[in-house]
Amino acid sequence: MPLLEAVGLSKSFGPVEVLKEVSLGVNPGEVHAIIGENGAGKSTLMKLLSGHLQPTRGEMRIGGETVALTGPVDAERRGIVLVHQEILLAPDLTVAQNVYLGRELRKGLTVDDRAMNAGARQAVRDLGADIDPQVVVGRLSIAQRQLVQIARVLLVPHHVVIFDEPTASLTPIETEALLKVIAAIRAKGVGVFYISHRLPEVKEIADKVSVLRDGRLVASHPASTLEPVDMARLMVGRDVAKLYPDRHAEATREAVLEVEDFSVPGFAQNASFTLRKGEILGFAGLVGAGRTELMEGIVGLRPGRGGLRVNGAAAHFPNVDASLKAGIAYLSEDRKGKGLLLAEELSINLTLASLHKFQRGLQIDRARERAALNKAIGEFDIRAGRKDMLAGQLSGGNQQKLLLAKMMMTDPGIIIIDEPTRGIDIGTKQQIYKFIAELAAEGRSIIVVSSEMQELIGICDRIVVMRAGHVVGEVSGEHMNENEIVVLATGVKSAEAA
Amino acid sequence: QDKKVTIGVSIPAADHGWTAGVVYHAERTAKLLMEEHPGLNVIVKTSPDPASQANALQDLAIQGIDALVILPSDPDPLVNAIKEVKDKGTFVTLVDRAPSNNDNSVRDLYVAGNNPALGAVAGQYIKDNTPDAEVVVIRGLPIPIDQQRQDGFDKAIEGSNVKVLEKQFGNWNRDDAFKVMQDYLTKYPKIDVVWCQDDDMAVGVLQAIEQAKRTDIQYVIAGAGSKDMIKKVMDGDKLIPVDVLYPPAMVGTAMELTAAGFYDQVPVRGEYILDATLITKDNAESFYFPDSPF
Amino acid sequence: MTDIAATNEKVRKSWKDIDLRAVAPFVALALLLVLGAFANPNFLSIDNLLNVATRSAFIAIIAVGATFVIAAGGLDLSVGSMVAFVASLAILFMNSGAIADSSIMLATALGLTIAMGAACGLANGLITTAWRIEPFIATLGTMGIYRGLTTWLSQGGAITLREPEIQTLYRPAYFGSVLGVPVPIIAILVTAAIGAFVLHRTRYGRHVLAVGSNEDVARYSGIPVERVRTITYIIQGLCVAVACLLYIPRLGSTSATTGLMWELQAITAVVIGGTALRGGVGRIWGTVCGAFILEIVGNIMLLSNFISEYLIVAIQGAIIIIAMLVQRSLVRKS
Amino acid sequence: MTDIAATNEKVRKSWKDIDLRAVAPFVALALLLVLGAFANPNFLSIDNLLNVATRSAFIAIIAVGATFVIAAGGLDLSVGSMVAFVASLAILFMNSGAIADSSIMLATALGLTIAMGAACGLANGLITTAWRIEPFIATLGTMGIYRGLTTWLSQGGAITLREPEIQTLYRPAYFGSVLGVPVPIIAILVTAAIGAFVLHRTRYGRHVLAVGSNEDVARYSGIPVERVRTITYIIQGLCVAVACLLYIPRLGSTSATTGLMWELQAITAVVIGGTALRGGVGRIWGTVCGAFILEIVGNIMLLSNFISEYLIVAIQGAIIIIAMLVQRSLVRKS
Ligand SMILES: Nc1ncnc2c1ncn2[C@@H]1O[C@H](COP(=O)(O)OP(=O)(O)OP(=O)(O)O)[C@@H](O)[C@H]1O
Ligand SMILES: Nc1ncnc2c1ncn2[C@@H]1O[C@H](COP(=O)(O)OP(=O)(O)OP(=O)(O)O)[C@@H](O)[C@H]1O
Ligand SMILES: [Mg+2]
Ligand SMILES: [Mg+2]
Repeated sequence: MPLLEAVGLSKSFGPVEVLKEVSLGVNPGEVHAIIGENGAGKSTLMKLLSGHLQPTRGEMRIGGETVALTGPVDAERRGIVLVHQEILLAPDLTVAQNVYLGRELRKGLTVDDRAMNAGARQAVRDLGADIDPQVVVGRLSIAQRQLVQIARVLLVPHHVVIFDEPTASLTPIETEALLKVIAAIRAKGVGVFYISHRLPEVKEIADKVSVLRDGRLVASHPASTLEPVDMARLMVGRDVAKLYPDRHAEATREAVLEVEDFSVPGFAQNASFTLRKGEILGFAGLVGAGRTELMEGIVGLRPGRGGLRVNGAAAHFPNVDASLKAGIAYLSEDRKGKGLLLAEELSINLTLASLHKFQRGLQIDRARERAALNKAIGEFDIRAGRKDMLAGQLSGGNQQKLLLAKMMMTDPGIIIIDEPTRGIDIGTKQQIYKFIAELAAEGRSIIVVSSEMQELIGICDRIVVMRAGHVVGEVSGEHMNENEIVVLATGVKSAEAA
Repeated sequence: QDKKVTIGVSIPAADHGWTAGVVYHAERTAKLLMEEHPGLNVIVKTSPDPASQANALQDLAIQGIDALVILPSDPDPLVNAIKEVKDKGTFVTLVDRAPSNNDNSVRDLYVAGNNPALGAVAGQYIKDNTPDAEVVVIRGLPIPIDQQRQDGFDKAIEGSNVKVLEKQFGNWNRDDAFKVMQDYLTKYPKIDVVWCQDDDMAVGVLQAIEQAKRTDIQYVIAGAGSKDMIKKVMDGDKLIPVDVLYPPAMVGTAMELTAAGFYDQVPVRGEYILDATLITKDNAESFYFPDSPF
Repeated sequence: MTDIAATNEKVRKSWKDIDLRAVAPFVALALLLVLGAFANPNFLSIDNLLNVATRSAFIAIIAVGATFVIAAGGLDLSVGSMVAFVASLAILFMNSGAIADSSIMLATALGLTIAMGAACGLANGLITTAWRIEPFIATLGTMGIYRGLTTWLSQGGAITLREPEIQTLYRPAYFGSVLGVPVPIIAILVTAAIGAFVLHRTRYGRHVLAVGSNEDVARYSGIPVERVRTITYIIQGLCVAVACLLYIPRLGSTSATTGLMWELQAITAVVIGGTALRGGVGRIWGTVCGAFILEIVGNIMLLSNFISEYLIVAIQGAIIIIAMLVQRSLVRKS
Repeated sequence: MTDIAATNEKVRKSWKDIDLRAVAPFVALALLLVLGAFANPNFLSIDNLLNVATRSAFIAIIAVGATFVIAAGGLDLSVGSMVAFVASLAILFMNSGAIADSSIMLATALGLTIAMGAACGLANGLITTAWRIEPFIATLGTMGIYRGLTTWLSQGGAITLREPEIQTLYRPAYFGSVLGVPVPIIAILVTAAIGAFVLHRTRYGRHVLAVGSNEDVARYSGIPVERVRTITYIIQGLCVAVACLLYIPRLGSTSATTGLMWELQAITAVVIGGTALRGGVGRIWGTVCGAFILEIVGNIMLLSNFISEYLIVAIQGAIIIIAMLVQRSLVRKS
């Protein structure tokens, strides 16, 4: 009998149904993967199952018994826990305080911080990470926060665990550790729902795969019968034959960005590398390797020092305004927090970095802004229902495309994209890779910072590897393979790393 | 038979004891006058600051008034607003606080306590009774009437041996006066006399002295004539031998005079200056109103 | 594409929402007008309404500046003291007799007032942005500084405009009217119109809202966050200066108590007008409406004869809360 | 594993950071003490320091409550008026002669004061949470209401404690001392100790910080956000009541000006103490230190001989800004 079962679940926001008559369940000791495009309704379904939302129609059964969950707390009491897709932690509290938030351990009147620190440290360690439980969460990287969030959920006594894209911001090493943890809880007879856009990972961990499309359950198969390409086809509704675009690297090209002995105090030391015209340069590394900070230092978002030459001329950027003027655009990995104004319209977001191009006299030319939006929607295939919707209402993949369009409005010669496909479905990924390749073909130079080695290998001409704030090597040609990168990124031989 | 007359009265909001007394007397007099003259309507309005008092004048004018009795919270900023009313032919009685240019273009009648005299009487008393006194002064708020009192005081002790150790603002507030006095006591090992200008502040001063158990202070001179301080004078409190009268009841006097101008056919114009009487044990009885809030 | 349909719905709903939010303060104003009509028959007379609108000029104009500061995520508690300080300096200058010709003197004084307002605003801006001190504390500090300097300039007394010629020349700036509309009302409308234009139609205004909405996004988009913030304080200073230009001919004199508590009134006007204190949204016309509401509440209090004057402050407080409730319930119903 | 080593390194660094932020207000206090010693030799006398610490009691105790409200992401502008209102009610009750025996009367009055403080706080809490009105506006409203009611109770004048017997009985609550330490100082320490305990060691305190840090997260974690917020306002009300208990015996009277501007002082103390206005962080002992700093600044002004009385307010403003700068630079240097 399934531990947790949805029977004909539907969910409407207003008059619109985003989830239609979905029936599925998870058995003890089973990992049930849910896949689908961005906006297919995966998270909505999981929120229904964990009490965060109430269904419009249909019912839920726990151990065969029909229940109506009154809220997340009720669900947790019944042993159903959810790892949210978004990171939901209080930034001012410490790791341990977050892990035990709402169910603090007590000793008499007081909270038992000692026990909670120890418990949190162990919980994080179980996930293969080492994070000081007394550090404030606001200081952690996104990946570390994700791990804390998982640790927090796993500490609740549970029968069913729902993971909503837990690995989106993790590197392969941490992903590996997490998959081990999932295997361990499965072995204890716990039921697991698992959502991911990383199909090989799904293939590896899942017992059963269900596919959502437009809010409908379109397929449900044993994982053993599906290969990643099949999953992709089921999700998108067409063949996704070739994920990475064809690229033919030209030989000698001039350097457009030369970085020499560049340091961002506390994060990156004496980094040197060169970016050539029309090239796609990858940056690989583990979480916390300092890639993001190095890039932020280069474009003037953090204090940095060292040599910087753009098109041969020495440069120094005190702020983004200056680096944009020099033709360098940086797309943040944190698109919700640093990329887009979620509460503003699409057109306002699109033109924010290049408003001077839309001035007519003193005024902003609204008509031109709208025209630019129409053009960008076409060019970048942004799927927006209405032109006047808010950026926060776009699905994740479309937000990424909007961010790309926004930064391209500045017409940069050099584009630095940090984690371009984090949390993005395979169809959209394919599109984004295509855009990147096209930009390079136009003669623009691109740096891609990514924790997904496969995509770096798939689209880059060369890959720079960083470890603990240092550039430790560079791979290209036939050396561009996962093994080689992992060796550089961890500093240990591949056998040990695994 | 009684003429229909409307008198508007604009006074500061009760923000400390003295102004509270003003409000009390204005209301009391309004009631009495309206009983006396059935055709008379008196509208009393309070305002917390000059700008809103200027607004209140407009609002009174809108209601149609024959006379305005105004005790300005701060006179100079209100001159224009008062002129505005006066130019409509309204009879204007100005109470207590005079603008720098206080003539017939601003008002028809001026009824005032004597601010410089309030300072002067205190200064004189100190000069007469303790000719070599070392005095600390606690002032009110930094506005003109406070300056006038201070000037009067300074003039009175000019050329004498009375020495002012220091002046600070106590904002006509008991708590602030308490703090200032505490710090004076810390700063000066010997203080003979405290002049604190206002009875409200005297409450804080006395507490500070009592707490420090200092015996060098011979007396405190306050001013206004609150019932608490007059009671102390009556009871012969050593620290409060006298008080300087600055009666909030003057607003009532002004209202009565104004009404008289309409009903008694006596021409009331010009200036009526009430003395800053020195209240002593002997005459205290006649200034004691136990049911006033002040 | 259910997805798109769903989003559509949301958007339409949120638009209605926004509209109602913008309309709410005007509804509250209308309710107050009705209340006022009951309180006193004179209330709805043209004279009275013009009076009220005229004297709301100080707060309304200052609050237009406050809308910028707040929309960018800042706060300025110093505006009341700034009025006292700037107006005092202006009067002292006019009294100085530095320029013989009255009209040139007046013109110079007006220019100087504007410049001083901008300078005071700049000081606030630099303290909060360059020194990175929380706006609440920074402007609480300058509030003390401006007020203290005013006390010192006036040596505890009043600073009064002496030259009768300048007075006569200057008087119409507050008491005059153009086609029956008092000058201060024109000043409100012009200031608000310029403010609305800058905030909603120009690049700078867009930057202000972006900074207030999400500072990081603004910084990552190449917007000079610090400069944008600093300029909002300068705009606030300019608005204060304009308020001073109207204040001087009205009262002709300043003292240490000039403009006391105006900062709270300006902020209240902004919030009643529908601008949230957390930043990212700015409604200039709502702000002006908020200033009218505050002034009308006071006016109704004064015109009605059944409220003990001791309770006026209490009832004003209650009305502010009720005005916000009206707004809330309107927005929620939509 | 270089990775882990790197993380450790960084973590240690960030800890130093936090410590310095907590220490900063005490450094500013120490600097002020040195400055004071130069200003006047009497400054460092035990008597003076005890005086200063004693009279900072009102603001310090109120600010402990404000730390809770602010840490939970709220704000309370009504505390000054609340002091006036609650203390006035308490005195009126003591004057009423409802209970013949003085000590029973006093005990009842004390209990009643506490209850009234809690009730006023509850009102604030409900208006902001149940009616969802921005705390700034909600408490600005109740600030007017409490102040207006006080004016009305006192009919504009003072409300003075009449019963001499109660006065004698009650006086030591402010003027008394235990082992040479004045009662108000003990009250500060006890209040702060309880406050720090609740905020940092109990579950409720943890929830307060979580709500201030991220309301949604708190809600998802099953924390009753509204209740937690409301309770912070009640705590604020209780602290106000405690301040009233000390205030009444000091001057034995209240008036419409009692507690004027105390809200700004309390908030300033909280911010100088290192608690950010956006919520999520709370430093009780820093707050107490902030209250001392405010009081000492005033004290130094008065004790020093070189400052014109007209400029005191200006210099106080400047010192607040400088205190924040000291803090900033300390934290940045780390
Ligand atoms: N609170 C809401 N109100 C209205 N529409 C919503 C709401 N939450 C989600 N939606 C809509 O429901 C649809 C499904 O969203 P959901 O988050 O479940 O997608 P998803 O499959 O998890 O996508 P992703 O892979 O990007 O996480 C989307 O069209 C989304 O815009
Ligand atoms: N504000 C901060 N203060 C102290 N340490 C920080 C702060 N922000 C980030 N860090 C730390 O800096 C390190 C590098 O950050 P980050 O994880 O962004 O690097 P990265 O190489 O871009 O990795 P990824 O983007 O894959 O997460 C991490 O260890 C993180 O904990
Ligand atoms: Mg999702
Ligand atoms: Mg990164």
